[in-house]
Amino acid sequence: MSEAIASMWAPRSAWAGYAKPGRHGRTQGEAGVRLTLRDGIGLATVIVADGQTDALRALVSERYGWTLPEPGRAQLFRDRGLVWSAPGQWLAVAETREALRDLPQAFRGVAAVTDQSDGRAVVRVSGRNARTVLEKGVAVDLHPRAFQAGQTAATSIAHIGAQLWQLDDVPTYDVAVARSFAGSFWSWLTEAAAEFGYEVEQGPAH
Amino acid sequence: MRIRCPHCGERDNGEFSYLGDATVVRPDGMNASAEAMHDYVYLRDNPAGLHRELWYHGAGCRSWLVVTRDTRTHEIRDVSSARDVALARHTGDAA
Amino acid sequence: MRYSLFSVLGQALRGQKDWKPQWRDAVPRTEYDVVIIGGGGHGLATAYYLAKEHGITNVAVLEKNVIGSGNVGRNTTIIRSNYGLPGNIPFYEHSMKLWEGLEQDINYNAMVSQRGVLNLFHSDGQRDAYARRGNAMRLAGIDAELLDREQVRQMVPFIDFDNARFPVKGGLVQRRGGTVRHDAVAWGYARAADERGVDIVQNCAVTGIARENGRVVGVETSRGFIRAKKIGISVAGSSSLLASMVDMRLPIESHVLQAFVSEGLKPLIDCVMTFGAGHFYVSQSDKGGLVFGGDIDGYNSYAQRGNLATIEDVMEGGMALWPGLGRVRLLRHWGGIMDMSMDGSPIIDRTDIGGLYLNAGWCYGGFKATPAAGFCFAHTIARDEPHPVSAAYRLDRFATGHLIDEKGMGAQPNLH
Amino acid sequence: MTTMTLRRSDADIAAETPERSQAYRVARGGLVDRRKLLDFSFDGTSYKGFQGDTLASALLANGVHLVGRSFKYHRPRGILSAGSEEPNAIVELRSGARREPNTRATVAELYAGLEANSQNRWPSLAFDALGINALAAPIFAAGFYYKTFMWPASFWEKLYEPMIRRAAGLGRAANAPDPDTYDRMHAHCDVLVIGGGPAGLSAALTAGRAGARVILVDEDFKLGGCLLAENQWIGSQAGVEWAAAALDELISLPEVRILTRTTLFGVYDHGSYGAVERVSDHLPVPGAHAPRQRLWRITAKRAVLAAGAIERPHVFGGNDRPGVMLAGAVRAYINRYGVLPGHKIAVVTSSDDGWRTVTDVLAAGGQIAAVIDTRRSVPHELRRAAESAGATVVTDGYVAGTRGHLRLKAIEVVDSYGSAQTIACDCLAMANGWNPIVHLDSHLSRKPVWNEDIHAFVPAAMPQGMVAAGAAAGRFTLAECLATGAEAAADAAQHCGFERKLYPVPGTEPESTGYTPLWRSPRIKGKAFVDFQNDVAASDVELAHREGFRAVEHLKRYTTLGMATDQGKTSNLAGLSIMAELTGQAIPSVGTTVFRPPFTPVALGALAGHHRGKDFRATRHVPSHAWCEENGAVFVETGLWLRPAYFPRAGEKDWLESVNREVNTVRSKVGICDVTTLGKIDIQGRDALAYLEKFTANPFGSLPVGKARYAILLREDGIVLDDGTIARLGENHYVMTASTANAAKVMQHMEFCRQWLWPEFDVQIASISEQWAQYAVAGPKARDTLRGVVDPEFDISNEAFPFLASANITVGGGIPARLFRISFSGELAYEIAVPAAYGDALWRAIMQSGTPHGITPYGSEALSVMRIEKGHAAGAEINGMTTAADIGLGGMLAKKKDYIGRLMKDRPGLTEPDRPTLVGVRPVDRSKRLRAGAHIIALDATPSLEADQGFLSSVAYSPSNGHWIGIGFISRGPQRIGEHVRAYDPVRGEDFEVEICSAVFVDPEGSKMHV
Repeated sequence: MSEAIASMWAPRSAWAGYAKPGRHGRTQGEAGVRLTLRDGIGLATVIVADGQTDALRALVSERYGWTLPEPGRAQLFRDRGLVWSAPGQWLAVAETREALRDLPQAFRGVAAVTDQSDGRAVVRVSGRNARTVLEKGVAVDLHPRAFQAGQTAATSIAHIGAQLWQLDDVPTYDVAVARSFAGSFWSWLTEAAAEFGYEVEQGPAH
Repeated sequence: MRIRCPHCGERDNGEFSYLGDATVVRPDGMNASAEAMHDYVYLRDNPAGLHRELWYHGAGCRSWLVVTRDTRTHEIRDVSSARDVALARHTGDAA
Repeated sequence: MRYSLFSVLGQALRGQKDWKPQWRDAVPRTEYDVVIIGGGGHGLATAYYLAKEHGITNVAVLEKNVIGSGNVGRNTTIIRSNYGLPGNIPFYEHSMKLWEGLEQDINYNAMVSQRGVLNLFHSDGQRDAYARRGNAMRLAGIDAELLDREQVRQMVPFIDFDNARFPVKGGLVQRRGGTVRHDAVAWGYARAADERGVDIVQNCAVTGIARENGRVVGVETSRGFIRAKKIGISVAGSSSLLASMVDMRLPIESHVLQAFVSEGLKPLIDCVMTFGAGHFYVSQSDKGGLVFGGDIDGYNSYAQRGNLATIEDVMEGGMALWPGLGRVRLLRHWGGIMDMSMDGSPIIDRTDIGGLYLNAGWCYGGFKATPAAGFCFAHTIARDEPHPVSAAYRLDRFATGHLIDEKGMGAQPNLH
Repeated sequence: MTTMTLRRSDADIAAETPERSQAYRVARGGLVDRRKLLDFSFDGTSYKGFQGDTLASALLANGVHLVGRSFKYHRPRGILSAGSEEPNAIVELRSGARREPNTRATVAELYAGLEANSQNRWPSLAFDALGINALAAPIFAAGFYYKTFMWPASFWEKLYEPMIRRAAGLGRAANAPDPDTYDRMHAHCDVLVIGGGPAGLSAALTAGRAGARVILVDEDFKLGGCLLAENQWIGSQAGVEWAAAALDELISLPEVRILTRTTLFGVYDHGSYGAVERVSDHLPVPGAHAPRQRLWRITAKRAVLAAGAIERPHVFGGNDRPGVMLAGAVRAYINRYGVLPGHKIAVVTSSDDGWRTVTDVLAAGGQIAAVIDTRRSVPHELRRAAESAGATVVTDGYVAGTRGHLRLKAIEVVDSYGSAQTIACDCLAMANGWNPIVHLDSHLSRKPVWNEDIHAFVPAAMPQGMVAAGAAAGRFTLAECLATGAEAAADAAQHCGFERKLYPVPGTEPESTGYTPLWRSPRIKGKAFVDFQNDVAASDVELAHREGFRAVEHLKRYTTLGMATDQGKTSNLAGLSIMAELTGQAIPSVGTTVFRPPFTPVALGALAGHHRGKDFRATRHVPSHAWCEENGAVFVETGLWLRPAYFPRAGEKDWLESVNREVNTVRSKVGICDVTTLGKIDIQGRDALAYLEKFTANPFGSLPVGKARYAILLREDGIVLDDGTIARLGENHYVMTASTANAAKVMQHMEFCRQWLWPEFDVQIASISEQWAQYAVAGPKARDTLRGVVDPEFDISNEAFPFLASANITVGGGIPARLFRISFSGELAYEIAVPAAYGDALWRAIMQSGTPHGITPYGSEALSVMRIEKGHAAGAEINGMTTAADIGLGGMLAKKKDYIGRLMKDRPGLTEPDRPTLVGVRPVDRSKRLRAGAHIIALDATPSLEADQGFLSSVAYSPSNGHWIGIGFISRGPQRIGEHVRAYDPVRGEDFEVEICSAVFVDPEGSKMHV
């Protein structure tokens, strides 16, 4: 391989071409919403084989120190862990894709693992109006009496399949959508956030 | 309409897609007859009243569900995981 | 009294005092040659053509509510014969021809308005499919024109040509298609059938169908037992319920389809237009309301009402196609119950039970079929054999594989 | 007591002199903000009003009663009500792209610069040429059009209908795209309170204090409901003050959300509600980033319906004359807006509360001309008060007719002895009792029930957690409103798990709500309207009765009663009552109208929200999108995807030239095409193979690891569902592709089979469509090109990596990739996949690596040309109507396994030898252009349905052949190779001779793929 080619192999952000860092929407006052682009994080679908749930639970605990979340729950510590996504299925999350590289091998015979690090565009939504903005698109009740930190929902937002999980009580959410939909999702998100003013920032690079 | 997915909780019906009657059972295997297959594929009770039916939570957990719903009022009596229902059915066959 | 400009003017001078009921509210007799179950458009038309074409006048139409209270009064009034498959084409064209002479035939102005039906397409693939359909229509002698984008723009300049998610590339138009004042079809057929001696019995619910030796002999009703030599079921939306009275299961599910009307507006659109990239079709009534609809809600229902997800879907289609509609207001929406069949096409046939005939499975296309469905069902009942133009609408076609699946969706009724 | 600022003569009123600003505004009182003077215009004339006015109250303040023309007869119409039930005062608001036809002046909030115009009149409101219709009213009776306009038949479309359409309709819609945006919001609560009057406020306070999550919705811009319109006391506070205090407390409760300017328009299943908030309609234009309106989708565990009641008009001759109003509206204009709707006001009442009008008019300094009570006995003190103010009081009488043209001048009153008198007045207030608002509870198909005590329909057993309170439940006194609202909310809160606690209800003044409605005046002079907006008169109901349209649905449809934009809020019961009288039945026996959503009309834009224009549906971009855009690709919509269609180069004169160049380059050198749009599904598990064997129609048992195979999927009815490839990556690991169009459908079907049909299989299925960017690299130089990007340790020579091989590899120095040697074009070809983030890099790397080999990017057009040249079936052939045999793949189907579609595909109708089957077609005159959709008929056939032998499904200009080619379905096609037939395409004016040929136009031996 020539050197010229080698220099080209840089990943492209799922949000590239759509999201522009900086302040947008309403200009007065502090921005009500902060949108942090989360590129380069590791994601993988983990689907347990029939009858292997206990084995998987043990394995994730021993090997990674994670808890296998119950339906509707996300068990994350410092942006690492598992998010429930379907019966017998979880989304493994880590701050880098490399952190999940050994998952298929580790879970062999217990769970099928497929890398999704590139399959999703993930944005962190925080700020004073974070919940209100999401409520414009999410039909799930996000009120603190119904939905708290550590909970997740697979749902649709503006006709786009999305999985969101709440990280803290501020509240802060991560929202993941299929990569090819990133532009349209961004169009919805920014229209919804415009009335509050929003700040776009690149997440930490890994 | 709101459907209480046993895995995800109550969701708007826009998240689900509908297939139809859950009481018909596919005649499986090489011994199935064309006539039985015809009935399975085409004939429906279509009751005005309680109806067991298959829904797919496509925008959520991608689970197939068996919903028992009154077709006159849309009242939902029960929602179960289709796989659980199917496994119970298979166990029943074996017993 | 015959209806005409002169009778109307005459009555204007006499304070409209001499008009008589448009049909008798008949008390059921004990026996009829033919009993038609269902006083909708199809049932009333069947009775009319039994009398007119076959001289069979000892006929009762039994309606559980009042006539015209089902789908004939809940649809979006569109007529067309722009089908693509040989099983459908001659039938719907026969219907169109009957529409064209209907008002003079039954002396009732149903406002048959051949203002054109325009189906838009948004891709080369859709264009080709419409061309195939248009050519099939032309083969059958039916008018069809394939329009390019500029020709579409001339017809409907107000739709989104500049910023559309799915740009309009052209359309297939059938200029003989259009709309009809739906209620008037039921009333007009009722009046014309009544004039020929048919008994129209309202508030008479059929609760059972009596058989002897494999043949029907009569119906149990809320107004007593009525003997009948032949019985025709024409109860779209409830066909399975009637069939269950004789232990038949049909290749049909009942689904709800919503329809919508806007507030009255000065003339905006002069044709029927369908969006090819979303669920939306629209026309404007003579009173000025935009009459529109979209997809069925998609689940079995007998409830005659739908839900918000579908309503939003329809409005999104409307706004995408016609962004000037944003400030037009939705006045009313309602639901009707469709017989959604397994291949999207209807059934006009005998059954395995002697003397029992079935007219069902119209999906959301029953209104435009009203005259021909009545005509062919009457033929089937009177002659015990299908009329040539409805010969494909057999009940056993699902077993034989002679499906008539215009959309290619297969045995899933909510996709047709 | 206040006095009017100006006294005016009738002549002045008729002249409507605009410069005398707000002549009917009472000096003090009302809830308008008199410090905020607003300019507005109606029909081009400028007026002034106050903040807090509606357009109607501001017009009345300026003495303007004439605001519209009726639908059919074009009769002059005024302002009937002070709320959303208004049938008459509908106007065009704003102009240009923001023009809003049919806007009710009674709910349109006044703002600075408001511009309104009357509608349905020409040339002017005062002189409307179609007013002549009124003269022809004897002809234009209900349903007259069903009886005429039939001869000659062709005149309907040409003459009659255009005439009718121009005359009909109401306002004019904007003729430009709506410039405003619409927002959507999802909200959830324990207790939804619909209506912010005394019952609703009481309910919201009770539920809110209990700690429940409460949403209070009111269509008005000010909470209080009837408290704003009536002079009533609650405890020691004026009703208005009590409402303000309640609002303050509600605001202080953290879980109470208050939505004013919000109409709850529809009730749907399982506690779903639709409401629309008019965020910016009270402003000249929406603020920056603010929507015009917001759709609220509310999910509530319980709902308290406290929507109030609507007053009923009387039916008498000329009851539509401008100046004839509902009594409650007259009080609302006085008490809330500080406007006296007339100089000399008469009252016709069938109820005690009508007499409140007398008190309020006098208190505002107005004059009472007369009070006509249709009942025999009237409380003495009421009568005395009116008489002492100089009013004529008639009991057991009625109004028979009215005088005036554009404005009421006098009423004709008949007393209990039957003698008539004319009483001059410029405003008549009608009080005929109240109808609870039963609309919302009937949205779920519940029919209301008749309550004889209040002569009105009330909600029946309420659906799904709804309960009515206050006037909406037929409990009309203020005390009942407060009590029932609180009780309903306490119950609702308790249901939601909160403590049921009732607070003491403050005292109210005693009220008498007794009434005996007069359904229509015994003698009628002139047209007596039942439905004002649709011009349905009592005589039309009689005609409907005469012609047999006696059931409520028939009555409604034949006369159009209740079908106008107000949905008959003020007319339905009057129509029913007249029909009941004519048929000798009780009112409920005639029937009840089922009210349909929405409660009041809703802008379509609000229901569509964000999803219009380019955002109608999501747009999916392929990983190479950025490069394609940079390099001038022309894109095409393919489902939700936007795919590059072709890549024009400078100097190319049309798309065909570009596509030809792309095809030629692929066939002679190498090309790259983004095929990421294919569905990609990962299948793992112990039973993966067993599962696939049942799922696919062709056999897979023998597929070794490291190989791929074409896969064919049937539906259970035996028709082809889709096709794709399945590659075996490991012992229990497969990856399958599905077509772009069917990707989601196939995934759903796979889950259906796994979860429902064969739950015993241990198989794990995951969509990886989005994870992998996938490119086809095709052409004789494909391998050479790939060699430049595949890491050197991987041998991709023909020997090591032959046709249909598959492997996990790496590219770019360790980036994981998948390589499949499969070919859609018929050339030496690969599909190479990398994680999508590297898709852009891989594309650029391949372009660079391929440059020495002459690489071209190619789009979906060239892709399609090459697959047609190879006779591969795609979407136009796998169209949901064709069997595997129809598309020439019948021989591939497995014989020895059970699979989806196995039995049904063999039905006689699907196996008839005459079925149209896939073949190729080429024009005999090679210069002719084939078109897909053309039908096939015999050379000598007369075009007819019987002559139809098939059709062309896909065509392309084949640069490899130098002419147009096509594939399609022709009856017995494969047996007719070489036969000449016609491609019959009348919709495009073509009809020429073609030859049936093999569907494979290029490299029929398939040798090029294997090199």
